[in-house]
Amino acid sequence: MTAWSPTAGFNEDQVALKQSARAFAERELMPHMEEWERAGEVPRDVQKKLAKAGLLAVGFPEKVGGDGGTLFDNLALQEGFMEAGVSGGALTAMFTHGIAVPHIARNGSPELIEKWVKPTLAGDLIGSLGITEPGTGSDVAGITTKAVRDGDEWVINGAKMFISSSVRGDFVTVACRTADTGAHGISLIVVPKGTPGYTVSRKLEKMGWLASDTGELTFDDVRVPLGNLVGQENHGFYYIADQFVTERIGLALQGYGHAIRCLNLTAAYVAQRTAFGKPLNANQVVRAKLVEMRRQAEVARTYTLEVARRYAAGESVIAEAVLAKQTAVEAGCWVANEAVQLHGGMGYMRETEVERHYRDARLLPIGGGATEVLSDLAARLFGYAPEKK
Amino acid sequence: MTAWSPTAGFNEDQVALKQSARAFAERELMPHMEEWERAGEVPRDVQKKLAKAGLLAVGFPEKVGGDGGTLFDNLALQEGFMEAGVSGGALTAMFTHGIAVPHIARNGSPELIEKWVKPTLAGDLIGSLGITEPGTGSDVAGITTKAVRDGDEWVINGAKMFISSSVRGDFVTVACRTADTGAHGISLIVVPKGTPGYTVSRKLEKMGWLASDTGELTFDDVRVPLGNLVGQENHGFYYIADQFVTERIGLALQGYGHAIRCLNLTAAYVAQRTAFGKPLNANQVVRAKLVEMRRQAEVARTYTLEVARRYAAGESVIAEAVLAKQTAVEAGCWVANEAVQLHGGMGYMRETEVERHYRDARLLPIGGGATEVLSDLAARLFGYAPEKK
Amino acid sequence: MRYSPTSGWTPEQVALKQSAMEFTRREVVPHLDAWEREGELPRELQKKLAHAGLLAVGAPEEAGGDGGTLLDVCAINEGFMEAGWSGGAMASAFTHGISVPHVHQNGTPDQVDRWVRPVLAGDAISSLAITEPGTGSDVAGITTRAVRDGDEWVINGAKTFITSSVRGDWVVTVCRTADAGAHGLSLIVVPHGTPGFTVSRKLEKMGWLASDTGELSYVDVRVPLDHLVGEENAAFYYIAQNFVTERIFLALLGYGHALRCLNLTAEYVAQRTAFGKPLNANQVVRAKLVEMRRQVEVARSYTLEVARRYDAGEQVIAEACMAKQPAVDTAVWVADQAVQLHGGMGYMRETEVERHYRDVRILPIGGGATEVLSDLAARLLGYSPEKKA
Amino acid sequence: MRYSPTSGWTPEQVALKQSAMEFTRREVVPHLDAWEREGELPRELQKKLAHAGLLAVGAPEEAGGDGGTLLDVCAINEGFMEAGWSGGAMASAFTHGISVPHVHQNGTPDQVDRWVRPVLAGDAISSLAITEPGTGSDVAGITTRAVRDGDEWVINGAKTFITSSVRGDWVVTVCRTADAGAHGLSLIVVPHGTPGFTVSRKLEKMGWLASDTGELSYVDVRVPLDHLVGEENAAFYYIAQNFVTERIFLALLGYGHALRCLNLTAEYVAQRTAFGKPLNANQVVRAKLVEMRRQVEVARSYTLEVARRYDAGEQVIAEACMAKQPAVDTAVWVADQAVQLHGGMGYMRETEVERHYRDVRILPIGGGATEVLSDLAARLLGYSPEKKA
Repeated sequence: MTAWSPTAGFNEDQVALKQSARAFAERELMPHMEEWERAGEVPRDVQKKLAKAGLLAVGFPEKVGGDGGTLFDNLALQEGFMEAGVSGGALTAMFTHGIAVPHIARNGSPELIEKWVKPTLAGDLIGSLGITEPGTGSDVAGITTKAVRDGDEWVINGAKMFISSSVRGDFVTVACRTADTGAHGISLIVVPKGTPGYTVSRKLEKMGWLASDTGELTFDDVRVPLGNLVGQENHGFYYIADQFVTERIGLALQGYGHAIRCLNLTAAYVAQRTAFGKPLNANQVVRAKLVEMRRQAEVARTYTLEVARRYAAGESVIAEAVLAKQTAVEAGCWVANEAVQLHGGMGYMRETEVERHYRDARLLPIGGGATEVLSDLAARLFGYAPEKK
Repeated sequence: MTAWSPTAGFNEDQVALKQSARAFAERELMPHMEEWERAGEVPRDVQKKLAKAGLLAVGFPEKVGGDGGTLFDNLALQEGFMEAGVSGGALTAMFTHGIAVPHIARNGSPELIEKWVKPTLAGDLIGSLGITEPGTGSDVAGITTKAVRDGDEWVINGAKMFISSSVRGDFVTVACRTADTGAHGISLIVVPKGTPGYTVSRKLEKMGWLASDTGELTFDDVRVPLGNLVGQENHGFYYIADQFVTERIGLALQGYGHAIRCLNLTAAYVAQRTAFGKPLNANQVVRAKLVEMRRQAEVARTYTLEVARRYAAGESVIAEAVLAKQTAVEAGCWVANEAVQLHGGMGYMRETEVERHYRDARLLPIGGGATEVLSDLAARLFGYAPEKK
Repeated sequence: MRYSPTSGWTPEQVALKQSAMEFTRREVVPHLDAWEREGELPRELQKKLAHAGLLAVGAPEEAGGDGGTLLDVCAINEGFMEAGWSGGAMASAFTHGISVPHVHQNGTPDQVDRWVRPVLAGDAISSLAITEPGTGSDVAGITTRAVRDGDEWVINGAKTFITSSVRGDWVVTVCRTADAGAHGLSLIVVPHGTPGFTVSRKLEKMGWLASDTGELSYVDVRVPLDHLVGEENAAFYYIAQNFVTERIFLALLGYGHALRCLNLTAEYVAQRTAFGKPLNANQVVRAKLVEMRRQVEVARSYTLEVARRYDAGEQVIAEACMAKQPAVDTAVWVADQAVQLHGGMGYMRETEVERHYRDVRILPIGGGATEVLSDLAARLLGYSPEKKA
Repeated sequence: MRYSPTSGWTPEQVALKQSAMEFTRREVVPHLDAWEREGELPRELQKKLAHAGLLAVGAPEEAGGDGGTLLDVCAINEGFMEAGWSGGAMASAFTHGISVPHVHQNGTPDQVDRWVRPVLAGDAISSLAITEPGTGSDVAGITTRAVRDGDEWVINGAKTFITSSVRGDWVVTVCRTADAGAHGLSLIVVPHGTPGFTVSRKLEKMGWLASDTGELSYVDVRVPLDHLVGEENAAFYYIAQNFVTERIFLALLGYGHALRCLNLTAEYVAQRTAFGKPLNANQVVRAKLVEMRRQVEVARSYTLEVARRYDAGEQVIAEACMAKQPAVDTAVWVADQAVQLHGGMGYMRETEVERHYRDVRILPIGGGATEVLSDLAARLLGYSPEKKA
C-alpha cells in the first residue's frame, strides 16, 4: 500500500507543481513543524525560501510581483503542502498574503502595490487582513472600527480580533467603517506596524493552528495618510466579498487536505500495528473506516475542484463554494476524528501527527464564515427562502 | 441466541401483562396481520376479543368502563404487542380510543360517557379524533372547521384530514373553532356516524400503517345537539394538550417497539443466513450493527420509561416527552433501515416482515407533531429561546 | 429555485438531457401511476424510447446501438430522473443496460443479431439472471447448473430478484459449468417458452413497483450449445467487466431521485403555509434544503467524474464503488427529508415523494450491498492485509 | 435555562451532588487553569476531597472508604462535572477508583492497610498499569513479565498511558506470570523508588492536561512476594470485574462534559448578539440546543439505569459497554457543537468549551475503544456465531 496522492483534475504542469511543493515541504518545512507549532509562529525567513522556490506568489499576476499562474495552479501547490503534512497554522502563516494583498493588488494605487504587495510577494514583508471584531464574528456588515478623515489623514479607532499573522505582520489591511450605511459604508485602509496608536494587544492562545500567530488588535487614534485607502471609499465590502469564493475554496482544500494526510497516516499505521494477534487492518470494521475516509476525501476533492474550475471559467459560484467548503471541512473533521480513533491511545498524544490535524481541522467549520451562517446565505442564493419584503 | 424481551422498569404484574399481551398477539393477531394490511383495516370483532382478554381498556378508570391500571400498565401491554410484531397500523386501529375518548372520559358529561366511552371500552364501538385539517398539519391553533350554535344544536362546517379509524368509526370527536381567539377558541364536539352532512370523503392510501383506516372527513352543515360538546366551550385546546404527553410517550413506545422487533428478526436472520461460506454474523461489521441496534433500542426504551415514570409521579414533562419521542422514533427508523439492509434483497420484499416495519416506522417522526415543530416547542420550554416580546 | 444542473455536460449532452426530459413529460409522467399499480411497463414504451433515440445510447453501433459514451448515457438518465421517472420504470426500461453488453462484448455476430439488435430496437426485452435464493451478493456461490448433453445444455436451478423477467423474451442466465467457485460460471441465453423454464412467481416489493421482478425456475431446461455466450467458465469475468457501468447507473439513479425530491420539496415548502408563514420562512427548513442541495451537487460531481475517467479508459472499479455509496446515501437521506418536509401528505401515496422514499431503499442493496462493496474497495485500494498464498 | 438534573436521585444523593458542586466552585474552579498548565494536580487536593467526604464514596468502610453505592458515586461525579471539572482533573483525582478496588477486593488485610487506607484518606496516590506500548485494548497480549526469584518478584517490561503515575506513590502493575494468554496475568504492587522502576517520560496529550500520564519502565525491578495481590494468574478476572464501574465512570464523564457544555452554550447564545439579535433568536441555534439537551438527557437516563441495575446485583457488562458509547458519543458531539456555537471564541484556550472539546476526545478510546467494546457486547448478547471448540 502506497500513500494516496490524487492527481485527477490537474494538468501535467500542475501535477509537477504539486510534487515540487510536496518535496519542498518535506525537505524545508516538516523537519521544523513541531518546533514552529511550539514557538507559535513560522520564522520570517521561510517566506524568502518560498519565494526563491517560486512557491510563494503563484496565482498572482506578474505585474504586481506575482509568479503568474491560475487559481488552479495555486490549489495544486497547496495540495502538495497539505499532503506532506504541513499544519493548518503553518499553511495559514505562510500564505496569509493570499487573503491580505489581493484587494490591494486588484484595486489599490500603484504606490500601494509598490510599497506593500511586491515586497510581500517577494517574501520580504508579511501582511495581514483585519476584518473580524471582538463583537462581530461572521457579521461583516456590523463592523464598528471607525475611520474618519482629518486633513490629509485617516484617524482610526476600534479593535480587531482573530487576525492571522498580525503579530509578525508588517502591515494590516483594516476594514473600517467610513459611513453609517451597513455593508455599504466600509473601506479598506492599510496600517503599517509601528504607527502610533496601533498595537497588537495580545497574541491569542488557540486549540490548534498553533504555528499561526493570531492577534487581537487595538486602534487608538491611529493616523495614516489618505493614500492608504485601498480602491474606492465605501467599497470595502465588495472587495472583501470578491474574495469569498477563493477564500472558501482555499479552506475547502485545507479540509480535504487534512483528510488525505490523515488517511495516509492511518492506513500506514493500521497496516503495521497489531492487536489481538493480527494487523489492525485485518478487522473488517477498520477497513470499512479507511474506505469511508477515502471516499469522503475523494468526493470532497472532486467537488471542490469542480467548483474551482467553474469559478475559473467565469461562473458565479458563491453558493457552490459554500457547499464545497462545508463538504470538505466536514470530511476533514470526520477523517481526522477517525484517524485519532484508529491510532488509539497514541492518537491522543501530541507526538502523533494526527493529534495535530484533529485540532487544526476544528477551526475550519468556523473560520471564513461559520457553517450555519453560510448555509442560510446559500439558501437565499438558491431561492430557497421567501422573497424579502 | 434468544429474542430480546426487556423487562427492566416493569413490576411483576406488568411483566405478566406484557407477556399475556404478547401471547394474545401471537395467537390472535399475527396470523391475520398480512390479511388486515391488505384489507386496509382491522375487523371490528378484534375490539371485542381484546375487551374479553382484558387488553382493551387498561389505563382507563373503571368508572368510565375501563379496566383500571396505570399508564405504565398500558405501556407494558403495548410493548408486548410490538414485540410480537403487530404492525403500526393495526396497533393504531385497535387503540384509537387511546386518543379518541380520554377527553370525554375526563371532561365529558355522564351522558356522553355512557353513550360513547363505555361502549367503546367494551369493544362495541369505535371512536376517532378529528383534529388535523387539510391545511394545518401540526398547527393546532390554526384550525378552521367551524361550529356555530343554532338553537339547541351545533352546526359544523369544515374538513379534517388524516383521521385514524374514521372509516370504520362510529363517532368522531371533532376539534371545532367556536371563537376567533386562536388556540383559545377551540371546542371538542362529538359527531356520530350517519349524521347528515358528515361524510368520510375518502379513505387515504398511505405508505405504511396499511391496516389502519385513515380518512378525510367533510362536515357540511352537520347538526348535533348542544350536549355533544365535551367539557367546556373553548377549552378544547387544553383538553387536547393534556393528552400530548401520553400520546408522545405512546408514539415513542411504537418507535422503540419497532426497533426491538426488527432487532430480534434480524439477529435471527443473520445467524442463519450464510454468504461467502459463513454465517452473516461472522462478519464484524454485521455484529457492530446488531449491537448498535440493540443499544439504540435499550437507550430509547429506558429514557421513554423514565419520562413516563416522572409523568406518572406528577411532574410536568412536556419537553421531556418530546425528547423521548424523538429519540425513540429515530431509533425505530434507524433500526428498521438497518434491518432491511441486513436482510439484503429479501428485505425489500413485501413477504419479509421488516419491510413492513420500515414503512410503518416512517410515519412516527411526522405523526403526533413533526420533529422540527416539537423541537422548537421544547426549546421554548427549556428557556433556550429569547423571551417573547 | 428549480435546480437543473448542466455543469459537466457538453452542448450535445445538454440537448440529450433535455430531450429525455421532454420525452418523460409527454410519454411517462401521465402514465406512471398506472404502471406502478399494474406492476409493469407496457412493451410499447421500449419502441417509443427507441424512436426517440433514447433507448440504445451507449451501445455500439455495430450491435444496433446508437453509440455514445457512458457520460452521454448519464446525461439522458439525469434528464429522465429530473423529470420524474420512478426507480422501477428506469430499471425495467433499461434492463438491457445490464443484459445485452455481455452478448455484444463477448458473443458471436449471430448472437448479436438474435439477442441484441431486437432489444436495442425496442422489439424485445431481455434480462440478466445472476442472484439465487441463497446467494445475495455472493456471485461465486451460484449453484444453478448447466450440463452438456449432446448438442444441448441442460439447466437446473433457480434465480430470484430478476428485473424484467416476467415480461422478458429471454434471460441471460449465469450457470455453474464447473466446480471452480467464481471461475466455473458461464452465460447461457434461455428464451421464454423453453420447456421447464418458468417464472415461478412475480415478487411483491416495497417500491420499484413498475418493474416486474421475477423468481425463475429451471427444471431440465434444454437449450442448444450455441446459446453459450463467450467462453465457458468466463462469466464471472464478463460480469465484473460491467460492474462499473452498473454502479454508475445506480449512483445516477441515487442522485437523480434526490434531485427530483429536492425540487419537489423546495417548491412545496415555498407554497405551503403553517403558523401563518410559508414553511421556507423557517431557518431550519432552509438549512435542510441547502443540505439536500449540497448532497446532490457533491454526489453528482463525483459520479460524473468517475464516469468521465471511465470513458477516458481508466480503471475505476474502486471509484465506482465509492461513487455509488454517497449517491445512494444521498438518495435515502434526501427522500427521507422530502417526506418529512411534506408532513402528513408525505406519507400518502398521492404525493410523489412517497414513491421516491420507497424506491430509493433498494439502492444501498442492489448492485452490491454497501457493506460488500466497501470491503471490495478496501482490497482494491490496498487497505487490507495482503492475502496469504 | 440552566439544566441541573435531579431525577433519579434520592434526597441524600441530591445533597451529595450539591456538596460536590459547592466544593468544585470553592476548591477547583479557581485553580483549574493553573493545574491544566502545570500538567498535574496538587497533592493537597486529595486531602481536601477526603475532608469533604467526597474522595472515598463507593469504597467499603472496612477498607477505609465512606461506603455507599455506585449511584452515590455517580451523584457526586455528576456534581463535579456539572460545576466544571476538567476530564484530566477527574481522572487524576479519582485514579484510585480503578486502582484500589483490586486490592480491597482481593488483597490481604495487611495489603489493605498499606495500600488502600492511605489513598482513601488522601495521603497517598496509587495508579493502575495495564496498557503497554504495544497492546492498546488487547489485555491478553501483555508482555511485562514477573518471575519469582527467591522471596522476590523480578519484573521487566514497560507500561504506557498510566494515569497519575508521575505523582503516584505506588503502581498496581499487571504482569505476565505464565504463558497462558489472559489466564497468565497477575497484579503486583510496585512502589515508587524501587530500584529499576522509573517513569521514563511524562506524556504530552491533546487534553486531560491536568492529569499526569506516564510511561513506565521496569528493569530488573525487585519487590517482595507478598506484593502479589490476590491469586497468581487471576488478574484478568480481577480487571474484568471492575470494567462495569470504570465504564460507568467514563459514561458519566461523557454526559457530564456534555451537560456542562450545554449550560455554557445556552448561556452564551442568549447573551451574544449577531446580525442585530441574540444568537438564540435563530431557529437553527435553538434546534441545536434541544438536540444537545436530548442527547444529554438520554445518555444520563441510560447510564444511571445501568448503574442502578449494577447496584441491584445484576450482571450488566454488555449494558455498561452500551452505556459508555452513547454517553461518550454525546460528549464528542455536544462539545463539538458547543465550540461551533461559540464561533471563533470557541477555538480559544480562554473559552472553557475549548478545553472540553480536547478532553472528551479520549473518551471513545480510553477504557476500551468503542469498536472493541462493540464486538465484546456482540458476543455477550449472543449476536456472534458460537465459537467452535
